[in-house]
Amino acid sequence: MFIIIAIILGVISLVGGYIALTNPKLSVGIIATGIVSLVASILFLLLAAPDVAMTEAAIGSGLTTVIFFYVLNKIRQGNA
Amino acid sequence: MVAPIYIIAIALGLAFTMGLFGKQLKNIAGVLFIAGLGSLTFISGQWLWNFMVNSAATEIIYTAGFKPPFAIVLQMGFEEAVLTTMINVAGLLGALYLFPLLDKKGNNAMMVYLIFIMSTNVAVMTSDIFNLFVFTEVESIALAGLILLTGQSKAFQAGMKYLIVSGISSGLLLLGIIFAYQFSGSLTIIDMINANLWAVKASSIAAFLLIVAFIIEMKPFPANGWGIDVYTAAHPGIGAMVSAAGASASLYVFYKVMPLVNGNDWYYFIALIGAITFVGSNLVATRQENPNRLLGYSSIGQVGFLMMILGLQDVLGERTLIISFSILISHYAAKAGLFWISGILNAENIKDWSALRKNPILLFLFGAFLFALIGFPPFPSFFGKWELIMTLSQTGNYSWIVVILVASFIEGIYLFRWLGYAIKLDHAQLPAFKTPWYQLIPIMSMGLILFGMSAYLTHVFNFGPAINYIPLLFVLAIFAIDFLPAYIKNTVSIAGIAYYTYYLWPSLENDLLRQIFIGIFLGGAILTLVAGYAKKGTRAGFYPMALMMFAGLVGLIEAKSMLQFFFNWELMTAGSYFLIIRGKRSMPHAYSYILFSIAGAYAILMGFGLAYGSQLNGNLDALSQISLLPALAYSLLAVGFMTKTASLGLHIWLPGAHGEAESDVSPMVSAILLKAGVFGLILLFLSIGVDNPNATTLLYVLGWVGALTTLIGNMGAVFQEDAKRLLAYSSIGQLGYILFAFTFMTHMGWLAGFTYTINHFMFKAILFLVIGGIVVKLGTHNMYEMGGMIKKMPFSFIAVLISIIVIGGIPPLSGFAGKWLFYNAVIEKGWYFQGAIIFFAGIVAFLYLFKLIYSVFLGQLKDNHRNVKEISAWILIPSYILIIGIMIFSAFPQYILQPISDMIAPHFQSETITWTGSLATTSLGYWDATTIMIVVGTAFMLLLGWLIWLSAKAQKVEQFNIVFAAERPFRPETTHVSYNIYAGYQKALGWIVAPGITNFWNTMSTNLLEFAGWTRRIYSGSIQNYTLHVILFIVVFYLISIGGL
Amino acid sequence: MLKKILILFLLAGVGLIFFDLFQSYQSASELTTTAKYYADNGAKEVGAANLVSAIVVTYRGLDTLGEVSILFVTAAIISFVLKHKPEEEDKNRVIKPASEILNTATVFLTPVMIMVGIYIFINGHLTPGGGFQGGAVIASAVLLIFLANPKFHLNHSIIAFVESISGVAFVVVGALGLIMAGGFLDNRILGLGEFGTLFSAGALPIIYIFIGLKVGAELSNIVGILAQEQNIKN
Amino acid sequence: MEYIILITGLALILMGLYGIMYIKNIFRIVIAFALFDTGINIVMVTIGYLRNGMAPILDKMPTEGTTPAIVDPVPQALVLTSIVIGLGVSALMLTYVLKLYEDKKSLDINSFKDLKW
Repeated sequence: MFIIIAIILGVISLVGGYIALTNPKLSVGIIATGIVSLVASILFLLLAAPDVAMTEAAIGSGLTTVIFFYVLNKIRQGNA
Repeated sequence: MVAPIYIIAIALGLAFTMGLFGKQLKNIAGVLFIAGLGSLTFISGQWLWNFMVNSAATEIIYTAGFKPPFAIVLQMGFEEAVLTTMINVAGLLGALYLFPLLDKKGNNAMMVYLIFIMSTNVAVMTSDIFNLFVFTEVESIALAGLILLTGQSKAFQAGMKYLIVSGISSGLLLLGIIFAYQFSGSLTIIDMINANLWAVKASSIAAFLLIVAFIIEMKPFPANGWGIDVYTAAHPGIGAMVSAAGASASLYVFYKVMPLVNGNDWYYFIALIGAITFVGSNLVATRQENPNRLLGYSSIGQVGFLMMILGLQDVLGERTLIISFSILISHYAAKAGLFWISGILNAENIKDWSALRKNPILLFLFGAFLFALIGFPPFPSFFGKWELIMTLSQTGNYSWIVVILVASFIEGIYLFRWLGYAIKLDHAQLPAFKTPWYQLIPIMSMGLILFGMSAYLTHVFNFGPAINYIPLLFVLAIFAIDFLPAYIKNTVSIAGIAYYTYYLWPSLENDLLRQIFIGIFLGGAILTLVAGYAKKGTRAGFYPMALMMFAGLVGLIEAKSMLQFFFNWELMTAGSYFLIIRGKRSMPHAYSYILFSIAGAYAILMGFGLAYGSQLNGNLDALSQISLLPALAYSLLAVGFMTKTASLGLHIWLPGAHGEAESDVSPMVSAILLKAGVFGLILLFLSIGVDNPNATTLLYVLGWVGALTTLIGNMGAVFQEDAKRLLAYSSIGQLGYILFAFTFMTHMGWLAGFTYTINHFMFKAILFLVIGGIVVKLGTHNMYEMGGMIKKMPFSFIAVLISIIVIGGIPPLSGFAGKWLFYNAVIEKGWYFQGAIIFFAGIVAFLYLFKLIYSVFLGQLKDNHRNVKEISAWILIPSYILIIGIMIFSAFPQYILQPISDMIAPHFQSETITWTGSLATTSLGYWDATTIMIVVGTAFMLLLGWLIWLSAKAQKVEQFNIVFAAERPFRPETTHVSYNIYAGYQKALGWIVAPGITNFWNTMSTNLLEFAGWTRRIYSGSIQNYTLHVILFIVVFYLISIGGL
Repeated sequence: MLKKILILFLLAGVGLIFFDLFQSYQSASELTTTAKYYADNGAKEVGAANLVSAIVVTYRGLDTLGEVSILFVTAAIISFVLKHKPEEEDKNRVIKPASEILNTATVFLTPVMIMVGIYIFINGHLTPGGGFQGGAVIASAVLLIFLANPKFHLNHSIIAFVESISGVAFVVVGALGLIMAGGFLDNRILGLGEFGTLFSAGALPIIYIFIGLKVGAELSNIVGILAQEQNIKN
Repeated sequence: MEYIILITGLALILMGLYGIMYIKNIFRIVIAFALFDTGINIVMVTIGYLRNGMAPILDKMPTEGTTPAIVDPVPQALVLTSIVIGLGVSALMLTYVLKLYEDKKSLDINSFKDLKW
């Protein structure tokens, strides 16, 4: 059963990665990266690594995404 | 003892504390910052001291109180102590240098700097691979921040490239770490090494990833654009840190992790990557004009060199560490110093470094740093390279030697161009710069470190006996009094040389060869220095350099070992380079001189290497029994020495270098310095011996080279309008005779060779002294702007006339002795073709001799020269002393030639000349110098008397009485009869001296630069291209090392 | 085009390396030497139930120190690069006020989040989580404040104070280990206490609190600078 | 299961590399970099995985001679460090991107070629 979950999560993360790299909108890309990170943290749970999962969720998909957005915002403001 | 862990605790504690101080308390933060770096330096220095003096055991630091591999362990051994001390000293000095800038940027900048230094320390000390990863990451992030200190846009670009590439490499490193951990079950480096990861393909990939990440850190060519940009964009003060502290640390780290792949061909690949980097970076640097970028290329090249040495450690054995240390420490001190100087000048182009002339201290240090980089004595890199090449040669690794020497030569190409710019480049307005004390002190400290380490490593390598301390100390003493007026230094120098000659003479008692050359070198030194009294002012820098050259020459005489010989050879080269570049328009000529010299020196070095490898004996007599590639070894040595004698093909530097030099430098470099090459050739030929099967072809070829050199030199002289260049070409020709004569390897030939050598010394010294004096007096080099000097300068005229008689080989003077012996030898040897060429060249010589004496002394006096006086007595005195010498040699040659004859006789099958008093008899005839002197002298006196008697009756005409003039007076100079006097000959024979060889070398250098220009296009500036290079590097390396390609 | 082919070729090359790597991978069936040691002795030696925390804080404490310095350096760099001088600030900039809901939520949530963060790192030696996770949660709380009130001026001196003090304390506790116990960052300067209770594992929780505070302060600092920096220069 | 996760991780790394090498928008390169990092973290944790292993959090002091059935805690500890470092690097890169944009008013990677040769 874990295998199936792992396959599903793996596929999600690869699709997420693909979107992150190719979607013309940067904001979508950032969110996709955040999702990949989130999926990764679930994978970490599967791998019996709750510490890592927590960290990845809080830092990888949380703070990093926010920082990305802040910078993107500034760039947009600079454009205006 | 303060535990090394406090390096981390203090640095981090202070860095964290500094955040507490706001703007109001900024000064406290500054004090803490410097104090912190000071205490780091203290801690590591104290450990270094402990290891060196008490030879303490390696200190292991267990963090958290657990044994490895379960906790992180740091190690403070001798090597770590050395490295951390180097890093911290550079960090402290660099902080002083950058202090105002850091202070302006605020506490944050200081914290980042402090953490950069701390993390570099930890990277050196740690024994745990993941800890290593963490702290190299800290280091690179801190560095990425320090790049931004300048706040320029290009700094951000460089930082971005740096972050991306180092991010990729650290990602790969993490992959490597985790897989290596899986296979070895441990995170300590030593456990991973013991797990022999490389042995099985599965785990070897992990080892590959680890090692490749560390290689990328060292910026291998061509995957290093990102690294070079850092040097270019960062403040030079930061560049100094990266190059001195950072590179040293990453090399040591690499050394620590290298055994991870200690198997198969891995080390070979590493050496190869290092070699490619060494050559490639230096090649690309030849096109670079931005000083910081140039230094960046050079740094990367040096790191490549060291990587190559580490890769060759199986070959070098226990000497690896000391060799790499001596090269590393030179790089460390020199690069830090150079970057700091660059920061002071703040120039975008190396041409603007000519401003450095305003500050002699900095200029001196600049020169010292450059020479240290290239590996000139007495700097550590000289000893390192020597050891390296000897060891490689001993083990038969010739191709590596070639790589090292080629790359070092390329390094010389751009470093000496730069030095030339700084010393000599004409600059309309030298840019102004300030040298605050806090920036000067770090640079001077690095200079001190460099010289201190030179002394120390000389001791460690036990090279002390190879060095002639007394002359060197004397040079230093003269350097110390450089501010005094020239005449005082002149007197001191002459006294010193005279005393040293007196001191040295007894040790040469039974060695006529060396006595002759010491006479030429030191006697010549004294005579040419006497002429220096004619110069006014302080002549800053002249005396130390002249004495350095003479010290080198003396050293050649005293040399017993190859090392000693080479050391002094380089010393002489360096000294003469500085003498030559003093001339007004000498920059390009000194440049080509030094390039030919370096190339020659490297040829000699390789020859010595082969000799050492054959005999495992460092003495000069090992040259006589070369068993490794003997023909090549002898050829290399011959070519090396011939760069100094300026034989055909290697001569193009000479006319400019001698022609443009100062009036008393020309005789030094022409009459004296060229003889160093002759001395070398004599030693070489003596070692080769008669009938050496390995050298037959070589000698035959050299014979032809000698003959052709004579022809080309003399022809070149004929078509010169510049008096000094004429003499310079004449030197080429004369040295051709000498080379030709010695290649006979017969008793008669050698006798002729010695005669020519002694003659050339005397007459060329006279000619250059006198003509040099006249050139200065008249303010022009062009002979067609001279004329009629016979009345203004009668003493000069007589001196020149006598010299010309000697050159022409006209009886009764000693030139005839040379000719007579020479043609005897030619006939005896049977080299008729070459002999014919030489004979023809002899006739040609008359043409230029006539031109010289006619255009300068005879003909019409020019209007603007009506008030000139005889040249300085200080120039005439040495000339007349030499004339007396010529006279004695002419009248009583047997007192010199007979001992020479006896000396060389044992080397040849038979003595083919017999002496009875002044009568010399050969199978072809006899010659009695004294009798000839009397006969010809009497005839001359009679003729002279008759002439004087006639002249009493002659009608005197004024200059402008054109009835008796062969020329039309007072017309534009080009119609002067002696202008292009040999136009007809030039039409017929000019093709012989068409600058084919100059063109050849020009084409070579243009092609090299073109190639460099083409190569450097890979540095397109695009972040992605740089990433591509890195990935390409990794993939190719993988395919070759593991993929089975 | 050529470049694209080259990139594909390179990716194929890296793919080959990864393929080889994948082939060399075998699912582990037993712990490595090091891991086994930790499993056997970690609880006894360090006294922490959470072995990851034991490793992060004690066995490999030096790594953590390095990691903290990375965040520290990053924050320092970002602040000296981006920090605007106050006079350059664009006073006229119109900022959309945040919605009422967000404002109210912030008032309630921020203290709770900070409490949660502190809870996480205090219990780092017992349960999943620790200094980093707790610090990140605290930083998220700060972030929330920014979202609710874009004009909020982060009091840098307080953050800097917390950051400095906790950093120095981390180093000092580490040095105490050198003096009082087996080595730098040794947690046994305090008694190990009873396994599984809050006051156990020696100095480990104390260190983790400092790490948490420091990481929280540093992350808040980074977020704060990035959030606060006004319109970039045009 | 761990094989699949390993493949996922390696694939993410490759995707990240592709992005770094191919994409022209520098902001997105940083995104690609984040993917690269995530991939590496996934691979690292996978290496420490043990079939049927529990999370490395003990509920009681292990008795002498028996090893608790946990997964390898070491890679997890390393990944914790790695994640935090990754955040630092990302934040730093973004700062750089911001300054580069401020300077050139462009995110195209080809506009940052001031340094070359």
